[in-house]
Amino acid sequence: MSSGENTVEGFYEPPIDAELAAEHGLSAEEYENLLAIMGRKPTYTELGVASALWSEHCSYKSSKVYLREFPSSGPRVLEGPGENAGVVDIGHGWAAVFKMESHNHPSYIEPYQGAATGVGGILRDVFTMGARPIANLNMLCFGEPSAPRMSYLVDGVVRGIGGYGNCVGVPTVGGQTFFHPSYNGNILVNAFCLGVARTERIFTARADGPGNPVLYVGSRTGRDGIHGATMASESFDEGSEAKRPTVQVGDPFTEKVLIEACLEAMRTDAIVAIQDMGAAGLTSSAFEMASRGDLGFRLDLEKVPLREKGLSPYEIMLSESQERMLIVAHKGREEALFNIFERWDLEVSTIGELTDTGRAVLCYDGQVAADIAVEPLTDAAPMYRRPVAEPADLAAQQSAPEVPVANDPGQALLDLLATAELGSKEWIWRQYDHTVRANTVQGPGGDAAVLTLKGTPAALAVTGDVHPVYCALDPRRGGAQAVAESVRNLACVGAEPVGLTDCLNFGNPEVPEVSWQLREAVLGIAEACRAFEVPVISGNVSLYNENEGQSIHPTPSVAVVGLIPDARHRTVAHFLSAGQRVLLLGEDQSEFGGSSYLRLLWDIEQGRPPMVDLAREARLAAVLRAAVRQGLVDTAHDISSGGLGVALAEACFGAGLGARLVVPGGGAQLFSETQGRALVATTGERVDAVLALAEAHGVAALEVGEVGGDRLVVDAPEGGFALDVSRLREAWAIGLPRALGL
Amino acid sequence: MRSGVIVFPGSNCEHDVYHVLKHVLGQSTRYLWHKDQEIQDCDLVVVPGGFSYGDYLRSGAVAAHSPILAAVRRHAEAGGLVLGICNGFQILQQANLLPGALIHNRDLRFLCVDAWLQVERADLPFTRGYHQGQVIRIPMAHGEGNFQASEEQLDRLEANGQVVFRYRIDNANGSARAIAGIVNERGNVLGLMPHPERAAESVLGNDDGLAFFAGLVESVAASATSGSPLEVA
Amino acid sequence: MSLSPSSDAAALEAVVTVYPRPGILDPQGKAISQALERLDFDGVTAVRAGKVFTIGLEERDPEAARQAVVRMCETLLANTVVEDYEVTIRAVVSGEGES
Amino acid sequence: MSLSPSSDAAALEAVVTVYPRPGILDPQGKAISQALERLDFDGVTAVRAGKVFTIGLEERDPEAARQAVVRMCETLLANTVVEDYEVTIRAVVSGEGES
Ligand SMILES: Nc1ncnc2c1ncn2[C@@H]1O[C@H](COP(=O)(O)OP(=O)(O)O)[C@@H](O)[C@H]1O
Ligand SMILES: [Mg+2]
Repeated sequence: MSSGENTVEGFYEPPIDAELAAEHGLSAEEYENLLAIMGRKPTYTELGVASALWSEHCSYKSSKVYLREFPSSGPRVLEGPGENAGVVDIGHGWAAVFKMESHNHPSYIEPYQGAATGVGGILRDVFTMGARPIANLNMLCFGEPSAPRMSYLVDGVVRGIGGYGNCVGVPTVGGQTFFHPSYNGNILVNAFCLGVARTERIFTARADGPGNPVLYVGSRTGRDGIHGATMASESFDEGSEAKRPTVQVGDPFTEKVLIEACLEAMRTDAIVAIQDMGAAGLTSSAFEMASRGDLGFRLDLEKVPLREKGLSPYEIMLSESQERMLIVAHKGREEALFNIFERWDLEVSTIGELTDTGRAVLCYDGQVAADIAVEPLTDAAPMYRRPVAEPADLAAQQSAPEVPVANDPGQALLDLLATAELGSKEWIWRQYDHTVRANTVQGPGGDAAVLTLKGTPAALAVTGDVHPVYCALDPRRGGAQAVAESVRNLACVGAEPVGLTDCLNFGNPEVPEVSWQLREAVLGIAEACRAFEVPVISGNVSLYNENEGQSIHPTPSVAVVGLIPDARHRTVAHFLSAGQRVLLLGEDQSEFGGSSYLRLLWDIEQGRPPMVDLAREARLAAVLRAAVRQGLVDTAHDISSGGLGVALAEACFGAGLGARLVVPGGGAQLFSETQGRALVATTGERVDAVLALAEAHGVAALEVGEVGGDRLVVDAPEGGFALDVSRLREAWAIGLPRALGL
Repeated sequence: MRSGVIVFPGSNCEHDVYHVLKHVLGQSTRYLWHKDQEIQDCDLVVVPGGFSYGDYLRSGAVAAHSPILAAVRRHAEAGGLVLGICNGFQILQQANLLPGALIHNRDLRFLCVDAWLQVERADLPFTRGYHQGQVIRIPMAHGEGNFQASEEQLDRLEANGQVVFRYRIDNANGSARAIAGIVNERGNVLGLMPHPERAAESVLGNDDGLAFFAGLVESVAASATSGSPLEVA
Repeated sequence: MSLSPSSDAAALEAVVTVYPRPGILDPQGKAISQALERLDFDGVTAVRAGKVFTIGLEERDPEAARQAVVRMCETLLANTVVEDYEVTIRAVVSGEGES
Repeated sequence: MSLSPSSDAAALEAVVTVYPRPGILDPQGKAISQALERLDFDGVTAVRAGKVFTIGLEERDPEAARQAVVRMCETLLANTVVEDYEVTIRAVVSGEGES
C-alpha cells in the first residue's frame, strides 16, 4: 500500500506529515517511532488509530511506571488490573466486579451528557465482564459554589448521573462531593460501578480462534467525540458543520437493553470474548482484544451500522458513540447471539473476523484503509518516566499554621455544617434511585453503603474517599488517608475490605511538580493497601486537569468494596434511641493541617495533613468490625472532616436525637481532624464489652455520655456548647442547595 | 397465587417483584414478555417499574400500546388482578385502565425517598394485609409521579373509594389530594407510585411492603376456596 | 394551517406541538417563569412549556398527512387527558436556520 | 420570521423551539420513530423531538422582543452546546385552536 494518497474512494484524506501527526497529539519522537514500526508512512486511518492507541488516555504513558507500585494480587483476586474491570472472589460462588473511571472534561463542557455517559461507560466496563451491575458511586469535585457556571455544572452533573443510573435501574448508593476553587475551571466526575457475577462465569476481552467472527452490537456509529485535535486540522472542509465532532449523548435505554441482552447472550457459550467500545471506540476495543490474544483481525468497515451517511473509515474507527459492544463469537454459533439481540430489538452485524496474521486490516468496500501489525503498535505504546520535582513552596505550605481559638464552638459548628462541603448531600442523592434492585440495606448518607447479596447471608459494602486538600499538602499522606478512611468507613458497617479501585485525577504530568504529586499519591495508596492487605484490582488515570494553566489539586479517588459475612448485623451512623451510651475510639492529637475548620472558617489552607498511622487504623478497623459482627454496637460513625464536632452532630440527625456528653479538649479542638477515630453507641452491658474489645486491640476508648433529648450538649474543659438538634439540622440540611442557589 | 410479571425493554423492577413473590413468599411466578399476546394461568399480573422503552416521550406512553397490554386489558375485564407499580402505574393510566395522569414532580426533579403512606381502605385484595388508616413506610423513586386529574374526577375517585394510598407527612411530588395509589371502579386494577417490593424483607431494615404481597396471596387463596370472585362487592 | 403552496409532489413534514392543557398544572412553565425572573428578564407575562416534534413523511397529500399525524397524536404523541396538541403540515425546508 | 402585521400596540408572544443539533444523537426522536413503526404508522421518514416554549411579553416592539428572547435562549432555554433554537415573535392569538 502506498501512502500519501487516498486509500478509499470518496473520502478526502489529508497528506500525512509530522505536522498532522503533531495535531494528532503524537510527539516528533513518537511519529518517528511509528514510521519505524510501519516501515512506511502511515495512511490517514493508520495515523488516527496509532495516535489514539498511544494517547495518554489509552496508553497510560505517563502513569504506567507508577501504577506498578500497587499491590494487585491476593487470595481473592480473580482478575487484576488490565481487564475492563477487576474481579474478586467474595464467596458463595460469587465474584465482585468493579472499577472507577473519570469523565471530567466532557462533564465540564456538557455536564448532563458528560456525567451521564460517564455512568454509561463504567457500567459497560462491568457488565462486559459478565457481571450484573448492582451499585454505582459518584465522586464529584466542583469549584467554589459561587464560581461562574458552577451551580449549572452541579445541577447538570447530578441530573445526568441520575438520568442515566435511574433509567438503567442500577442504584446509586453513595459517593463524595467536594468543593474547592482548584476545580473552578475543571470539575471532576468519577463514576464507579460494582457488579456481581458467578465466579465460573467471568468473561474477558481476550480474542481467540482465527476465523471467529467479530460482531458489532448496539447503537449506531455517529460522529460523536472524535479527537478534538484532529478535527481542528484543516483536513476538513471548513464550514461543514455536519462534519464537526459532536458531544456524546447517552441513551440509557439502549444501555439497559444491552445489559440484559449481553447477560443473556453470555449464558449461551457462543461468546469467545466481549468488550465495550469506550474511549477511542472501535480502535481500542478491537486492538485490545486482538493484542490480548496475540491475533490479528480484519474489519469490513462498510458493515458498521451508521447513524448518518458518509462517515469515513477514519471516523468510524475513532468515533466514541456510546452504547456499543464488540463481540468475538464462536464461528457457527452466531445464530444464537443474533436471536437474542434481535429479540431485544438491538441491531447486530458481523463486521469482520479474527485472523492469525497478527495484522489489523481495515477495509471499506474491499479497499484497504489500514494494514498495520497489532503487536508492535500496542507493545510500542510509549512509556514515560517524566521528571519529578517537589514543589518549591512545599515546606512553607506544610508549616504548622496558628490555630485560631473558637470562642463560640457552637457557632463554629453551625457555620461548618452550613457549608457546601460539610452540609448534607441529600439534595444530591435524593435525585438518585438508591433503592432499585431491592438490595439496599444502607444507601447514601451513612459511612458506607450496604447491599445484600441475594441468596446468601452476606452483604457487600462500598465507599469512596479522597481529601484533595490533604493530597495537595502532602500527596503521599493524602493517598494513604483516602484508603484509611475508606477502610474505616467499611469497618463502621462491619465490612472487611476485599479490593480497591482508584481514579487518579491530576494536572499536567509534564509539569514536574504534578508528576511528583502523582508518584507520591500512588506510593501513599500503595503503602496503605499493603498495610490493610487490600489489592488494587482496577483503576483509571485522568491527567491534564487544569484551570487556566493551574493544575487541580491532586485527587486520587479511591473506592473500596468490603464484605459483610452476615447481613443481619446492622449498624447505622446515627444515634438510634435515648439511653444509648456513646464511646469514643481513638485519641485526638490536635491536628489541623488542611482541616475544614481552618479552611472554611478562617480561610487558611496550610499545614501538614493529619498523620496516617496505618497500624493504628488497622487496629481500629478490627475493633469496629468485631464490635459490629458480635452485635456489640448499634451505632458506629467515623470521625473525619470537621472532626468530632461534626461527627457528633451528624450522629444526631438520623433520628433527631440529642445527646449529653463530656469530652476532653473542647474549643477549636472539637474540629481537629486526627485520623483513626470513630464514635460508637450501644446499651447496657455491651458498653463494657466494647471497652474490653478496644483494650484487647490496644485502641483507646472512652465513654463520653448518653443519647437523649433534643439538644446536643457537649461539655469540655476548653469550651463546649449546647444547641437544639433541630437548629443544627436545619443549618446542615440547607447548606448545599443554598450555597448553590438551587 | 400464580403471578406474571411483565418485562418491557427498559423495565427495571421486574426482578424485585419476582423475587418477593417467588422467593420471599414462595408463590408460582413467571415473567411475561412484552410481545406476548396472551396471559395464561395468572391470578395476578404485575406491570413493574422502570423506564419502559426508555420513557423518553412520556412515561408509559409507548408501553401502553404493546401487545401484552391488550392481554392485560382482557385479563382485567375478566376480573383478574392487575398491579401497576411506578412505571406500571403510568402504563396502566396511559392504557386507560386507570384514570388521571402522572406528570412531572412538583420540583421537576427525580425523587428517591421513603414515603409515608396511609392505607385508605383495607378491603381490597391488594390491601388486605393492612388495616384501614394504617400508615406504612414505602420507598419511592420517580420523576413523574405527580397525580393529576380534574376536580370532578378527583371528587368521583374519592366518592367511589378509589383512592387507596395517600401520602402522609410529605406529599413530595405534589400529587393532587396527596394521591399515591388508586384502584379502578371494579377494584381489581391498582396502580401506585411507591415500591412495596423494595421493602419486603427484614434484612433491608423495612418490611412494611411485605403485607401488600402477602395480603394478595391470602385473598387469592380465600377466593379460590370460597369460589367467589376477587373484587370487592 | 400554513400549508405551503408548493407542488403536490413536495415532500411533507409535520410539526406537532404538545402543551399542557390550560388549567392543568404546568410545573415546567412555572419553573421557567421563575428562572427568567431570577435572571432579571422582566416583562415576561407567562410561559408555557411543551414538546415539539418534526416528523418527516412519505405521504405527499397534505390532508392525508394531517389525518395520519392527528392519529399519531391521539395514540402516542400527546396525553390527551392533560395535553392539547396542534399539527402543522408543511413542505420540507432543507437547511435549518437558527434565528 | 412570521411577524404578524398587526399594529405596534399589539401584545406579543414568542414561540421558541429547541431541537438537538443535527448530527447529535436524539434518543427521544429515535424512540418515537420506533414506537410509530411498532404502531404500524408507515411512511415516517424521521422524527426529531424538541421542546417548545410560548412566552408572553410586555414588550411591544418586535425587534426588541426578539432580542430579549434570544438572550433568554442563550442563557436558559437552550443548551447551545447540544441544541439549536429558533425564535418566532408573533402577535398574541387569543383562544387556542386545536387542529
Ligand atoms: N455525589 C454523591 N452521591 C451520592 N452520595 C453522596 C454523594 N456525595 C456524598 N454522598 C453521601 O453522603 C454521605 C456523606 O459523605 P462524606 O461526608 O463524604 O462521607 P464520609 O466522610 O463518611 O466519607 C455519604 O453517605 C456519601 O455516600
Ligand atoms: Mg469522606
